[in-house]
Amino acid sequence: MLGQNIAFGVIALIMMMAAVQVVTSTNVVRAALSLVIVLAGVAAQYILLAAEFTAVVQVMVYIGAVVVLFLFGIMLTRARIGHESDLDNSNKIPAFIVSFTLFVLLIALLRDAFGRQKIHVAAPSNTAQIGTAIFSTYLVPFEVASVLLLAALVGAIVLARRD
Amino acid sequence: MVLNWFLFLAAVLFCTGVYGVLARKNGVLVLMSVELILNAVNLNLVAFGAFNQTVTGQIFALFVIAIAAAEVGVGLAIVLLIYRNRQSVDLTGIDALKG
Amino acid sequence: MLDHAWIIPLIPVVSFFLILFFGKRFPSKGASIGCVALGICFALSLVLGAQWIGRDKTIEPLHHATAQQVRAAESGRASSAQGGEAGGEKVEMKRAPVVHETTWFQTGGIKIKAGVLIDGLSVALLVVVSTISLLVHIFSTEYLRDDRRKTHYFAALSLFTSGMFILVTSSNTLQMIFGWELMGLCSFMLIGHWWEDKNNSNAALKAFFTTRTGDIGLLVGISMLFGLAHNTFDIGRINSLAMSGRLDQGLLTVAAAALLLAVIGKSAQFPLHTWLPDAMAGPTPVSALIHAATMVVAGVFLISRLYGVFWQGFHIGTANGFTPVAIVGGVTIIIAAALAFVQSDIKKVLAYSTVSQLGYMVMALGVGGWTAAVFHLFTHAFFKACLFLGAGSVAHSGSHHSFDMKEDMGGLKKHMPITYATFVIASLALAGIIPFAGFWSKDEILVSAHANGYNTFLWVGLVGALMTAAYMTRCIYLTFHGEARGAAAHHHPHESPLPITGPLVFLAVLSVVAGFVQAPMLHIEAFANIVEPAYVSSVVNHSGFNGGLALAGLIAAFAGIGIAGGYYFRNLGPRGLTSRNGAARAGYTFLVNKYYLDDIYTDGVVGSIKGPIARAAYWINQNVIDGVLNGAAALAIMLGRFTYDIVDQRIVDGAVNGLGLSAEAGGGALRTVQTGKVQQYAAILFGALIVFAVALWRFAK
Amino acid sequence: MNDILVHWGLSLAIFLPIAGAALLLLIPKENELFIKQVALATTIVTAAVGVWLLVKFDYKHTGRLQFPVNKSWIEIINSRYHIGIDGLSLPLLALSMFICILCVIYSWDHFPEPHNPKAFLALILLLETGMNGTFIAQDLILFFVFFELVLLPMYFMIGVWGGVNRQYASIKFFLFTLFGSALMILGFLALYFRAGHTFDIPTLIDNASRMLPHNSEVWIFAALFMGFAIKVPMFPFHTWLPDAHTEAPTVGSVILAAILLKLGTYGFVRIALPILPDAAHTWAPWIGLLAVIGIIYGALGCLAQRDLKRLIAFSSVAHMGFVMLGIATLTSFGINAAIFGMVAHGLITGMLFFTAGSIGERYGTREMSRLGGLLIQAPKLGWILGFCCMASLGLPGLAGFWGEFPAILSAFNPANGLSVTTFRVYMVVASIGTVLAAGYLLWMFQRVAFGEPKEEFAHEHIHDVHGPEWLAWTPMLVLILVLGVFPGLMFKITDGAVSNIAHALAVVGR
Amino acid sequence: MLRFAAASLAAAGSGAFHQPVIDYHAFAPEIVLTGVLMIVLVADLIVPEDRKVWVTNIAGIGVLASLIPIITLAVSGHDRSMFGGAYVVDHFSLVFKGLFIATGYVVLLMSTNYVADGDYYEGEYSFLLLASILGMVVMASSRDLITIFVALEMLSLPAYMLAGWRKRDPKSNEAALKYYLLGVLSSAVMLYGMSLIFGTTGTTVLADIGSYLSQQGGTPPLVTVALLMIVLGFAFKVSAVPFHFWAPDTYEGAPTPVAAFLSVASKTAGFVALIEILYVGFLSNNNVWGPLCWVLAALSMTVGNLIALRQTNIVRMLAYSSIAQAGYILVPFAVAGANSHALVTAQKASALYLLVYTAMNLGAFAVVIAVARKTRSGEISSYGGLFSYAPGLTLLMSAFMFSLAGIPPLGGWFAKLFMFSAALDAGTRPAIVLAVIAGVNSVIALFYYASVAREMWMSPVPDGDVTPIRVPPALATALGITVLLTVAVGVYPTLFARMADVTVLARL
Repeated sequence: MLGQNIAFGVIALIMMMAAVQVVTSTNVVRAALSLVIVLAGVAAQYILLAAEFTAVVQVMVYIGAVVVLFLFGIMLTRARIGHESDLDNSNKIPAFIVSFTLFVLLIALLRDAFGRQKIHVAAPSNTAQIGTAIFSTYLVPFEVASVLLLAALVGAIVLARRD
Repeated sequence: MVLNWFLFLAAVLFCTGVYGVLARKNGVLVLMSVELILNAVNLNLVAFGAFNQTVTGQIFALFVIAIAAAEVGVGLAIVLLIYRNRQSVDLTGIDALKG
Repeated sequence: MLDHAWIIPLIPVVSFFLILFFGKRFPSKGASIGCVALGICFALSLVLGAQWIGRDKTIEPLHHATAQQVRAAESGRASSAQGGEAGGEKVEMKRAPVVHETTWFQTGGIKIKAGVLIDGLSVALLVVVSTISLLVHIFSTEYLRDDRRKTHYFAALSLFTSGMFILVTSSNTLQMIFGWELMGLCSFMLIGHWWEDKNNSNAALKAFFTTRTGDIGLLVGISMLFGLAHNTFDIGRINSLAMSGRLDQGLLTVAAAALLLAVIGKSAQFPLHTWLPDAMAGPTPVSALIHAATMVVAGVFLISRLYGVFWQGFHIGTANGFTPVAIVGGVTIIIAAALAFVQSDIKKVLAYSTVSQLGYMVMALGVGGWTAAVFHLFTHAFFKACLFLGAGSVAHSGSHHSFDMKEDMGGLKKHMPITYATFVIASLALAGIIPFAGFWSKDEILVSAHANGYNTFLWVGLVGALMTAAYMTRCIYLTFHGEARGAAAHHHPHESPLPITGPLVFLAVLSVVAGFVQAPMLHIEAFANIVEPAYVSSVVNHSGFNGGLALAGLIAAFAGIGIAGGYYFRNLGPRGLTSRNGAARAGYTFLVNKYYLDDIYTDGVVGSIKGPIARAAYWINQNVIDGVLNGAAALAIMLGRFTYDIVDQRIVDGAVNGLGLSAEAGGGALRTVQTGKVQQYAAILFGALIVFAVALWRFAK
Repeated sequence: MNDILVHWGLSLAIFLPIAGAALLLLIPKENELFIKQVALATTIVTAAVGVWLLVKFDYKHTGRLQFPVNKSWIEIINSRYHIGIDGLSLPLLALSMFICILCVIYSWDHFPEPHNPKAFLALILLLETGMNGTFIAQDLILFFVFFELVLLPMYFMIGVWGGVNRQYASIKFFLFTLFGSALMILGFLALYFRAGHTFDIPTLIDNASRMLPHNSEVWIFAALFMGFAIKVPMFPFHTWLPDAHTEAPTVGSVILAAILLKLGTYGFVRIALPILPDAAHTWAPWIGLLAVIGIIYGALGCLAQRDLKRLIAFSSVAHMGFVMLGIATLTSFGINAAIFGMVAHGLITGMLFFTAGSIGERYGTREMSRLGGLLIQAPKLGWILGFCCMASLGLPGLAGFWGEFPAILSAFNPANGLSVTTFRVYMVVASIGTVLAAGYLLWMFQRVAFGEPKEEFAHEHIHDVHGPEWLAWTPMLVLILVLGVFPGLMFKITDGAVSNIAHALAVVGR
Repeated sequence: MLRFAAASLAAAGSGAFHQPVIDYHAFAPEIVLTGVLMIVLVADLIVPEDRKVWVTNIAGIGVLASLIPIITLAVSGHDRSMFGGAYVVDHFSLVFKGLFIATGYVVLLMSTNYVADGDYYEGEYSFLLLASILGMVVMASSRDLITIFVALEMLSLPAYMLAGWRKRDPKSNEAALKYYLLGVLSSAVMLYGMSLIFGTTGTTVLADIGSYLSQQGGTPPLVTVALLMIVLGFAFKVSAVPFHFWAPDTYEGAPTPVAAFLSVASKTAGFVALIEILYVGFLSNNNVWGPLCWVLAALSMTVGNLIALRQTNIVRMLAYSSIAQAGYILVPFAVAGANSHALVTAQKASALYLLVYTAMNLGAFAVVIAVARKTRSGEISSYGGLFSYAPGLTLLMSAFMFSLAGIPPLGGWFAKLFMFSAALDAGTRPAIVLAVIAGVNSVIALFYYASVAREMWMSPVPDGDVTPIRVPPALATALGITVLLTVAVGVYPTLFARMADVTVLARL
């Protein structure tokens, strides 16, 4: 248990630093790479929570696809790879106030609600359960999600293509 | 493990994402911040799933992951569209519609 | 005829419509229709009168006695002796009034009736009105022969007459309002007959508006009586209830006061009298009609008709020398008479004279002299009509349509002998010289005042008589004597034709004989006998002849003539009055011989009346009282403008528009939040989330 | 045939005009004469139905609903197509049908700019549907629908065919009335939920006062009051009226004055008083107060006017004050007077607007300072104006008197439970109002009709009353006179129905 | 009847995979719609460039075809609950599915010429529109947080893209960006809220959430905020103040038919989700969402109307109007908690308002499209004198405007009446205050609705060009349908009232 706790602490620390880097970095690419770290950290946390399948999907979809998309986006919009001073707008202070207040609020709520309740991680390998549930109980959202992806595909192409 | 550790971590990610969305002016960076928020949600879901001893949390997270990918795709398409017409992805300059 | 009296008011109504719709097709432009209609009315009225006189006397004037008993019983001081006394008195039987009613309409479960009430009062008035109206009609055929709106004129004249007929025959107060207002309308139309001139239309407006102001009282008073008398308009019931003393005394007094206001307006009593002289703007026959028989006497009629209300409301029977009604009448007598001195317009002299005479009637009613008042109304109608028609005759044939005695008349005596003679007779009647009609009625008033303990008003009456005689003398002098001036000198004055002189003569005769129907001196009390209704007889007492008072009245009249005659005599030098006018000289000599009045006295009294006092009164009249009226009108308009411009447009409407504007401004302010910057929107989104979260969190706790 | 009419006569009265309007829309614009003929025919046929109803009406039982139809309409809220007439609605229904014919006739030759008879007549017909329906409806929702239905056509009539400030006036009219009806519908709904889940007026009259606590009644009454008072309009909600009247085309003014204003007072009598008698007693002194303020205020407003039509418009405020005073007394006498006052005001002020419209059209101005000598240039028109002025100032013998005097009369003895002193003060104030009425009307008449024509118009030929005008006006003039002399004609019809209301009110008063 | 989801999942997990029994009849509308979707996509590839209208026509016919199973389902009558209560086909869902499909059809009609004339991608347009409608149709049956989330994204994502469909117009880009970004954010917030709810209750099925929370009694702060976050997600969708900022900008920038679609279908879908979530899942937490909806309703009505007063662009004005209308629709939510009776009335009122609102608002947009074909302008002033050269359109527009304003006898009045009736049925003080606010607001609203009418009827033609407007048949059909419904409902409200009657979800 202790190992898990230490692992959580270390990963969480890295994730937080990386996350801050994502939103403050003056370099677009560095921000994207920091995002990769956060996403990977999330995947690691999934493993800690015995959700390996989700962790794998996280790595494949996010790091494998989404971040690549971002990098493409960065290139296509010709952002300078190097230092860029004006990535932030003039709302930094209000933005900080809002997000910090939100943070305080959430922490207070969560403390109030869950206190020090523990997670008892069940035996790993519930992938079969997930598969069964998706194809029975969550059949409809699954099918719909497939159409959604198709629609997003078609639409994104139409929008993004040059005519 | 204490549930709230995960939840607090998620809250940090969430609020960082919110800050990013509000404070960044590059469209792509804003989208990245959105991803932070969505990952916070996912972390929440998986943690709660483990807490409640059910896979529903994971399933929910999987749907979110899938759809978030589609969303990002669409978002980037729109950002590209804007870039094409304006030669810039600076969101602060986009205020032709107002009032 | 007694049972079908409703025909009489109907005839002129029919005639009105006939003239209005078909009058233009007649060669006379409808005048003949009017004359015929009024002729019929006249005849029917006479028949009615005869039938009334022939009617059996069947009821006792016991109402009051009974009422007293009731009151006594109620107050716990029942006395059989008193009751016996009252019952034991030898009572003169009276004719029962003839009432025919039909349900007019029903509302709120209350049946409202319409009908005619024929009693001595209405018969007397019907006779007077139809007589005068007929004569005025005839007179008008000549006087307005070539008028461009002759048809309208005669139609209005008919309607006017019907209004008075309706008023005097009404069995209920509601119907009275009809007649009352109908006359108001017609007076408006007739006074403003020559409306091309703004002065005339102003006068018409003023007449209508002033009387209408009084009508506040009428509406309020009649409404109150309706309520007090348990939802009835019935005059008989109202009177008997009022007399019985079972009505709330306070409210009854208020109601009577309200009605008095109506009377003041309609009968041109002080201080609402100013419209009447202005009303001279109308054609002269109309003035005759208004002043003699209709319109202005309506107020007097109202009091006499609802005498129970006034009697009880103002405690006329028990007041100690003053009642509001009498005060109003008394003040009016003096004020108006003084004003008559300084007029140079002959019609205005007569107008003020009318006001003054109406004051007599009102005063008489106020002092408990019901019969005297009605009697004076009766006689006054004849001689005043005669005077007005005479003035009309003068203007028509003598002064080329001018009424200015000082500028356009004088010396007309020789040109217009008939007019002159009738005018003098009527003047003597007005002045109250025995045996002319005015003497008898004025004497009756003085007697009543004296007998009922209203001595102040006795003196008022006497002073009034003096002044009346004086201003009439002046009027006659200026009109018919002296040198011809202005139009009278340049326009070949001549005597008027028959349609004018005929009525004059007829009226002059009546001015002589009409007084004899009620001459206590000769033990004739026919008028009281015939006219006085039972409910009045029960409260009013007749004190018979009083030689002293009669003498005093005569002295006053002669004094007036003498002073005025002397004054004009003196101012006119050797060719003065005395050499031409026997009456004036006699009066003057009489005065001189009797009292050895010297120049100072003459100058002092007459001069002060004619001079400063009258002028001052006139100034006050024109500038203060009339000024108040005009000022009230101006004030109303100013108030209207203020209300409209400031209150309505700025405040009330402004508030509304302001709300609209502030809504738009609010919209404008809110718009500024919509900056178009997506990240600001997002910030607001999260900000709102936080605010709501905190609020709800606290709220949920 | 008879049976059909008994059942559907009233529905015909409502829907014939709208059918006619639909027909008009199908006729091509160019075919003007045909359009006018169809419109006239529609109003006449509708009025024929009305005449038939008048003939068949059982005058012995005027308090009872006659020709009732009660069909399902909106089940979900238990609102029904319940119509019927009694003595209360009959005169107003007849007036509405009657005025509509006259309006069509009057506009025959002079449609105001921008012409377009097709749309104009269609709007008149649409208005007629709304007005007839309002007087017939026995269900609150149905009533509300018709009550609101008149808004649109009138809005367009003022806005399209009106004067210079027409846009402002029309929107003001619309907004004001809508504000009132928004609150009114809230009141209706509150009645529905608090008093037995029904919108049926007769049922509510029977039940509502039993089921509602006093406090609720008072609030609901307040909501209804706003709706009706704005329509009446009572001071201080009147400011839309002068603008609307001044800017509206003649026919619009006539309909507005003659019928639309009556919807408000009718609402009071039909709905507010009998359903909420308790609250009516609480509110009556305030209504009375606003009424007498309106009387004086309207009169003062008139005195300040320079425009003929605006003056007449303000006089409406005063006259409706008398009507409301009659209603506020809560006595059968007063309410009867109020209904008479409504009809009388409809005829008289309608006529005044007609004449004012004709004068304005002939001279091209309604500015009183520029007018004058009408009696010389167009004597008939002038005398008609004079006649109407006289009627309007409440001259006995003409219809106006019976709206005013009985209202004053009834204020002396208001219903049990009302402050006698208060109402007696109102009585006196209202009487003063009659004098002011004489003042402004005669003053107006003097300036317009008396004197010599002003220089600018002295040499113009002013056409006297012409054919369509005679046709349109004669019936109204005759009615003004006939009703003035024989008020029983009206009182006979209304008395039965009113006594029902008064009875309901009296029960509370005790 | 509803089993506890976790238990069923545990059962499923223990054994081998059993193929679920699927009621194909119940899914028929979705299946048909999906089929049409595919056909359209394929047809777009086949049909030559100059015949692209055919694709739209196919889409239209297909949409109508999907109405058939809805009718058969409605006739068959009984409710069908599937997947442990996660997906339900009942009258509520059928009514709204029908509404969505009908809306889709009308929007397609409105788009036909707009898209063709504007030289935009036609096939893909229809495809995305249908995809969005599919999401809505699914939404109407969803009773599970996951399904609701997926349906929401299904209907939103295509809409984001459609908003930017006029690719070359920066305004359209901007519209899409704003809509997208705020949409994604609010759905993320909503997801966060959902995750908290899932964490607290351990389930995503609404019925189970409901029973769990009602057993708890009271609302813990976390649930309160989670609920707030979920409501926020949909408040954004229905453009309730203060989550409305996207709406005016997006409506103005987006292609007009898309704006119509957003203002009607997308909004309705948001409300449908709100009804499902609030009345099924969080009924016992009414003390939280009642006041929340009260504030949202009051704000939306007031702010929407006030800002609308100052608009000069017709679409923008309609956007603010739709914000205000959302406020009216929220009124029943705010007052539903007063008593069991009010609860029922409130649901009916919301449903009815949505039905009527759809018809009249679509109609208004259809007229805007028709007029813009000639004037090429969205300014309200360009409507000046419309009456003189396009009386028919003027009449229609007036009908829609006054219906939106709630003037009888047009449909809008009945919807408003019902909204008021919900408030008064509740009868509590806040409810009545809200009703009065709504009343005052409907007067303010009249001002700008009437000012459009005023422009059309009373103002002169701005450029003097009075050539009549030719309305293409598709658009005319759209106008016909909408005006017919608008008027018919006003005159005979029972027509829609019956439908609203059966949409009550919370059975007590």
